Amino acid sequence: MSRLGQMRHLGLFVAIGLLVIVGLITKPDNFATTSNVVSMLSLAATIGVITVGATFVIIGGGIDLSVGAIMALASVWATTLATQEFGPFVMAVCAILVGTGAGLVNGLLVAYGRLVPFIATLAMLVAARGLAQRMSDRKTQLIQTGNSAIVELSTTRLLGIPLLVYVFALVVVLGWILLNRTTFGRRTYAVGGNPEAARLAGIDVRRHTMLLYALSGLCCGIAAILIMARTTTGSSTHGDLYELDAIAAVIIGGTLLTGGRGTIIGSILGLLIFTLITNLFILNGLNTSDQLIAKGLIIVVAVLLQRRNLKEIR
Amino acid sequence: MSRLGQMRHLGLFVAIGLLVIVGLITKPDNFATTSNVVSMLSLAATIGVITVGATFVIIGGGIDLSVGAIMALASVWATTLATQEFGPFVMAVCAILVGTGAGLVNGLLVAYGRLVPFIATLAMLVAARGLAQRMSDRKTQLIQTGNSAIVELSTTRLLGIPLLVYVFALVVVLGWILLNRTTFGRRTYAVGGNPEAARLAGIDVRRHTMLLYALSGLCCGIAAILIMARTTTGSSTHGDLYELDAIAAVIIGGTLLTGGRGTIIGSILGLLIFTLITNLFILNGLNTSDQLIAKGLIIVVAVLLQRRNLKEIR
Amino acid sequence: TSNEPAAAPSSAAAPAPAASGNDQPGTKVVIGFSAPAADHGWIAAIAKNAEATAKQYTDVEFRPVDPTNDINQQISAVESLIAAKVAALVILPNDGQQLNQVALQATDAGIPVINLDRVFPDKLAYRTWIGGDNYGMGVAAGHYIGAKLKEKGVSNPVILEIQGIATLPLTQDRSKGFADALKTYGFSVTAKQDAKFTVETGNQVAAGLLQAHKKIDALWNHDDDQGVGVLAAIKEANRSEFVMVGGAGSLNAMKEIQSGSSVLEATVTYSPTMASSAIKLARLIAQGKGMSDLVENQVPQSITLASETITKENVEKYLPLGFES
Amino acid sequence: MLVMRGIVKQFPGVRALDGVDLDVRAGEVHCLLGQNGAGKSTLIKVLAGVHRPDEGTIEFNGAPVSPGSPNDAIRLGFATIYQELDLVDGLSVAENIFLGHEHARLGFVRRAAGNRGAREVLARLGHPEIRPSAEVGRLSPAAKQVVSMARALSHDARLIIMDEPSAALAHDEVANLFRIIRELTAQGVAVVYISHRLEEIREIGDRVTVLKDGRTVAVGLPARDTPTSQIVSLMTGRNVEYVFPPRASRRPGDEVLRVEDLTSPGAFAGVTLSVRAGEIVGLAGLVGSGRSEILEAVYGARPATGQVVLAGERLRRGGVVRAVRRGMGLAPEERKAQALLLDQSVTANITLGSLPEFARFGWIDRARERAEATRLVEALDIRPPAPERPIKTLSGGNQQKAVLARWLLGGRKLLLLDEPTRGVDVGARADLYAVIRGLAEQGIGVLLVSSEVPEVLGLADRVLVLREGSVIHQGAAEDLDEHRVLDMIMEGRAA
Ligand SMILES: Nc1ncnc2c1ncn2[C@@H]1O[C@H](COP(=O)(O)OP(=O)(O)OP(=O)(O)O)[C@@H](O)[C@H]1O
Ligand SMILES: Nc1ncnc2c1ncn2[C@@H]1O[C@H](COP(=O)(O)OP(=O)(O)OP(=O)(O)O)[C@@H](O)[C@H]1O
Ligand SMILES: [Mg+2]
Ligand SMILES: [Mg+2]
Repeated sequence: MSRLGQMRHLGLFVAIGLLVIVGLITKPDNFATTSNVVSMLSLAATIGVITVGATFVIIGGGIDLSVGAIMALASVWATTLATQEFGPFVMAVCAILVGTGAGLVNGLLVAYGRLVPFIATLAMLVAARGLAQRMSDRKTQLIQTGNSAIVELSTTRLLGIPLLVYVFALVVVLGWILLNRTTFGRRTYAVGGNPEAARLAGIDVRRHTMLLYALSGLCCGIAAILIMARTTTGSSTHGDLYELDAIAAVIIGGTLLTGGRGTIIGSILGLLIFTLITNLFILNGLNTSDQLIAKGLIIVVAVLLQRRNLKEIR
Repeated sequence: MSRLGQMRHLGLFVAIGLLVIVGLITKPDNFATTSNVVSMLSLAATIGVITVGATFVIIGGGIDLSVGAIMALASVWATTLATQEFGPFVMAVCAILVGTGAGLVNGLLVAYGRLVPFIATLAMLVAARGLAQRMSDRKTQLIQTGNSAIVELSTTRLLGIPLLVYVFALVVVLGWILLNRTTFGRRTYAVGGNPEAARLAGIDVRRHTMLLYALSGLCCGIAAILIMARTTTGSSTHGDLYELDAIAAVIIGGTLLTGGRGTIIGSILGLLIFTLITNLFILNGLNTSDQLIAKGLIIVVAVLLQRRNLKEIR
Repeated sequence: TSNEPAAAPSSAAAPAPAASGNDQPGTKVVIGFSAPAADHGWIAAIAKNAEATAKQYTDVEFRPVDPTNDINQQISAVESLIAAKVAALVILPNDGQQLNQVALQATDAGIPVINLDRVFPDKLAYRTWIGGDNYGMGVAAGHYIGAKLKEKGVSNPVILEIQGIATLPLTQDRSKGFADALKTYGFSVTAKQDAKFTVETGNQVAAGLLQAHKKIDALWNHDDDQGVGVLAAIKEANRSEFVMVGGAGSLNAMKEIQSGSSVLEATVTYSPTMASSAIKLARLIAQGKGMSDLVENQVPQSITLASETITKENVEKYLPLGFES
Repeated sequence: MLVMRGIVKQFPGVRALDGVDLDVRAGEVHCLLGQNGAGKSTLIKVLAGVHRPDEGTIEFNGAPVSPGSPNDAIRLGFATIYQELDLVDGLSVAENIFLGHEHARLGFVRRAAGNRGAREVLARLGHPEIRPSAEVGRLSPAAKQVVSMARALSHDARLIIMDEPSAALAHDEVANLFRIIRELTAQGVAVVYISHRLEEIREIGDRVTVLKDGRTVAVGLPARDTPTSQIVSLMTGRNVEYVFPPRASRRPGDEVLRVEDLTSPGAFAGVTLSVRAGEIVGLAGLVGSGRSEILEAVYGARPATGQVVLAGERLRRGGVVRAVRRGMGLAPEERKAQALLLDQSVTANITLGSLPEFARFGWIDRARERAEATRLVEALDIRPPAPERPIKTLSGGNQQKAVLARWLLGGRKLLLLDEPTRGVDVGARADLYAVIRGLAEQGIGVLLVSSEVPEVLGLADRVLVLREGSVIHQGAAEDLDEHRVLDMIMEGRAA
């Protein structure tokens, strides 16, 4: 599989390569600079962490529409005055707990309440945004100076790279290990590929499904910390439409929405394509309308490139 | 199947019944008035027409994220000054052609380009919005007085009911007939339920898939006319996030995202639940945050009610 | 922001009622209110100000409806208020043109419509318009930046613009005013990008622009809400070589200006207090009264607020009017 | 009538067909024999327009044809019953039968005509009890097979291709099928018949073509007179017959499974049975007699009342997870729907039931996993012997072996085998029997369901006969013969 795996991502690498070439040609001075690359990675970090969780859920045969909303809720909860009093560490823990908790609720609804994932997580999306608005009174909550340790994730650099990029990398690596080297990962493929077979093979499909959503929630919690670091705020507007971006990245990366197949690497490459596109547009000063048109075309081309590669494997 | 069909919708009727009771109790004077009911139906009409198309696509095993964007593009194209010169009839035809054309592109990408529907229609969403913005120069385009025949769809009433509600009803009836009484409908279930089996049975699965997206685009075109009538404008902002609402209505209505099963009636009932919820919120003047929280809970309850009913059937 | 421990008293945003005869209780009136979804500090402040002002009057029954960003739903919401036969309607439409027809419907039904901010194209559709001056905002920002750069003697300056939602007419007005004012100094906008009025989008767009332009002379950000994100991106990139001007006048932006250590040197106002005024106007119109400070017996047909420029020098005066973003 | 010459079909990494010839005459039943993976299904899929051949020619009634899609093949008059069920679960029986060629006017379906047509075909197949309006997804596998046949009959075909149609059928159903085939051939229709059951070939077949490793090794052998040993050695290259391994040398040990009064309304009632360590217990009965359901209930995969005691410990209603943890394993009857992860490798499929064995704190020891899987692939002769291949590229019989292999791991106490040799070729069958017997020798208890009575009698130590959901006989296998069992099954007479 690993050989096939590399083959499978060839198309994505080609797409990324093409975008990089476009960048080098159009903006030779700005594109390949360290600061631009770092800026892209920092931008990708938040949604990247979420994408890792989304990959698990989708391979497991589900879908999570609530990722952006959960991230918003976690960011708001972690930045209320009450939470901020306890300092940055508690704030981070709070974000993670809120994220995981909301994910767990998704998991319970899907696995034990047997709601269709689309609906259960749509309900969570709506409700979590509402709760976030209520909690924040629709205001943007600034992180106070005493708690700037959180903001330092974004401002402090190690070898020229902001800490939050390391967090992102760590989540990717851990996610990869979990998916490829553990029984949990193996079961995720089984549960998504053929739940009935998984059940008859003695896997507790419901429990596993629940855990997948909790894992996705956990990732949203971590992402909340990153977005807090980047924007110095918690807000109910954070993460708007992240669900679409995350799912799109996962699917462009070759994971099937029907479950049972997919890779973390693919998802991250898919995400980088999006990040590159946005970066190129801003560097070249395209206006939004043209950006949108071009983005649509590039998505199609990227996937066509990749599909050609997948064909023989299917 | 028709017997099961009725059973299957019991939960939806119960949910609607409960919401109606809540309406009658909280706002006895305003809720059950003709004008309120008509207002609800007018509200539901636009997205209702789209939901009919979405039901076909989803039963056929696909998904269409571009519905709102296609509607916006069709509305913009039909209200450019150039188009408006030709009068209301040509404007309506234009909206329908643009919608169908965009749907056809989706269909070609999915069926013959073999792109995952999620990605193909996401690309269309992005590109169509971009094109609509470009075309309209991001401005709202008013329907000129000479072409007010279109607006009259919304303002003229027959038996106290605006014409656009009749259009909605007609689309639902035609959709129902197409799905339940024709070979096209029959094959839609087959293509969604087991594409391999459909192919082996001699059905041209690709062509059929393409037609499904074209049909969805056609519905978007019709919806564009309705939204033009209601708002007296064409705009690139029309139909924002309609895709989520339409898909949610279809799924609450009992259609599986995996395809092969589902009903038009269910989708329309699902949509009415959303419309009722919104209406109740308006009448009772809830604030947005509470609305969102309540909406999330109601969705879960509605689906749980329905699931209980589905259980035995699955 | 809400996190300032010593937050300004909530009444700050809704100025105390003028001590005039008009505030004496009159006939009881129901005022309907419809606005876009309050997912944004400025709009939230609008909703809050409207409600707070209405509560000050014992003769006003305030009836807000489902705020939504979907035109179709806002139309239904307004229809429901017409059906409920309210005495006056205060409408901040998602889009003036798209809601024009339903406003006309209300007017036809004999309900005076007070058009707040985003304007209906058809004057028959409303009784009174009150709103900010989007073009003027751009002009104010343009003048501040133009003068500043002239003073520094910069030629060919790099001037950037971060817009709000690009499809809103108000955005286009602001940009036009900005460009026009800059032109008087012989300057023009180097690049502009639109954000979505949220902290996050402001942050993303700013991060990108900072990469695209290694040296910047001035930056106008249309909206102080998204400005929080813009400022975060600027701090992260460690840049300070330019002047930044904000828009709307949030409390947060004012504090930033007050500190004097920020790139944010000024902001041009677009005050959500207009919602308070709109409610007051609605009450007066519904009760058939005029504005007591004016000579006329009736409320005027249109009121445009001036866009003021807040700098370190005058910020003290504006602080009580700043809204929490 | 049909002449295929030098057909070559290459899949990535596998040359499934390597120059195959086939001649079929009008009005004959032409049998296609070959080991699992020999290329039979691939050949008929070429004929049915599912796969395009890389090389080779097809002539039909003297004219060259090249069916490029299933639709083309149908238009040529070829109807196919595929090995893997090809029905749409959400549609009704009638809708499935006429899918693609509905009774319709101007695109409007004439439902009544469709139902009438379906009723006729089903009656012809001897299954008037299947309602045309029933939803196919809720039918038993056997009934689905009947619908699949009805679909083929509904076309006015001149050539009917049947890929293991009898695999899901029991004795009497097969007789029914043969009656239909005779009717068809009498009308001049040609039938290509694939089966791994040699006795069926003898009964119905006219001529035989044997495939081995994608090549034709024998053409046009007389089906009735060719000695079995010759056919088998052509297929497998060795001399095996239906050989059941000798029964247990040692006495069965302690009871591993005791089932008391197990009842699942609508499926079976009051089932009491026991299995001892080292013992193979067979369940015989008609299709639809509830055997699969009993296995599922014992396994905890289906709600039922009554008691299940495994190795002295009463299983509470905890479902499959607990049953597996306590040492049970089930090889279900529908491998594709119930057992396989089609996209995953053979290895992943084999180790799915015993992952904890290969893991430490959840971390999988991949080297050990691969070693074990490779060992089993070799032991069961799974072909191609490449544990890393996606399992969906294996032929049906080889997939079935992988399903069995899953439960050879992890120290099971009790195995529940539902139709373990469905679709497995003669040679491999003997291997599987030996494996199953070997398991029993190691002290594992086996509960076996099979629709082939000889298999139950030959492999099991003890046999339970079921009829309409209740046990009507139990006793040692040696005391029974096929006739007596069939009598009991058909007429409900206890011996
Ligand atoms: N889609 C595919 N991709 C790759 N290899 C395939 C594919 N389909 C079949 N094969 C391979 O082709 C060979 C022939 O398979 P086929 O299904 O024709 O065998 P068969 O004779 O029908 O066997 P069985 O008796 O088990 O059904 C096998 O080696 C199989 O692994
Ligand atoms: N999904 C279902 N819903 C309702 N009844 C069912 C369902 N599946 C099976 N049955 C019924 O349960 C009984 C036993 O079914 P089944 O055909 O599986 O028996 P079996 O003895 O295991 O046969 P097989 O040889 O196919 O394994 C039959 O009466 C059948 O109609
Ligand atoms: Mg085969
Ligand atoms: Mg069975």
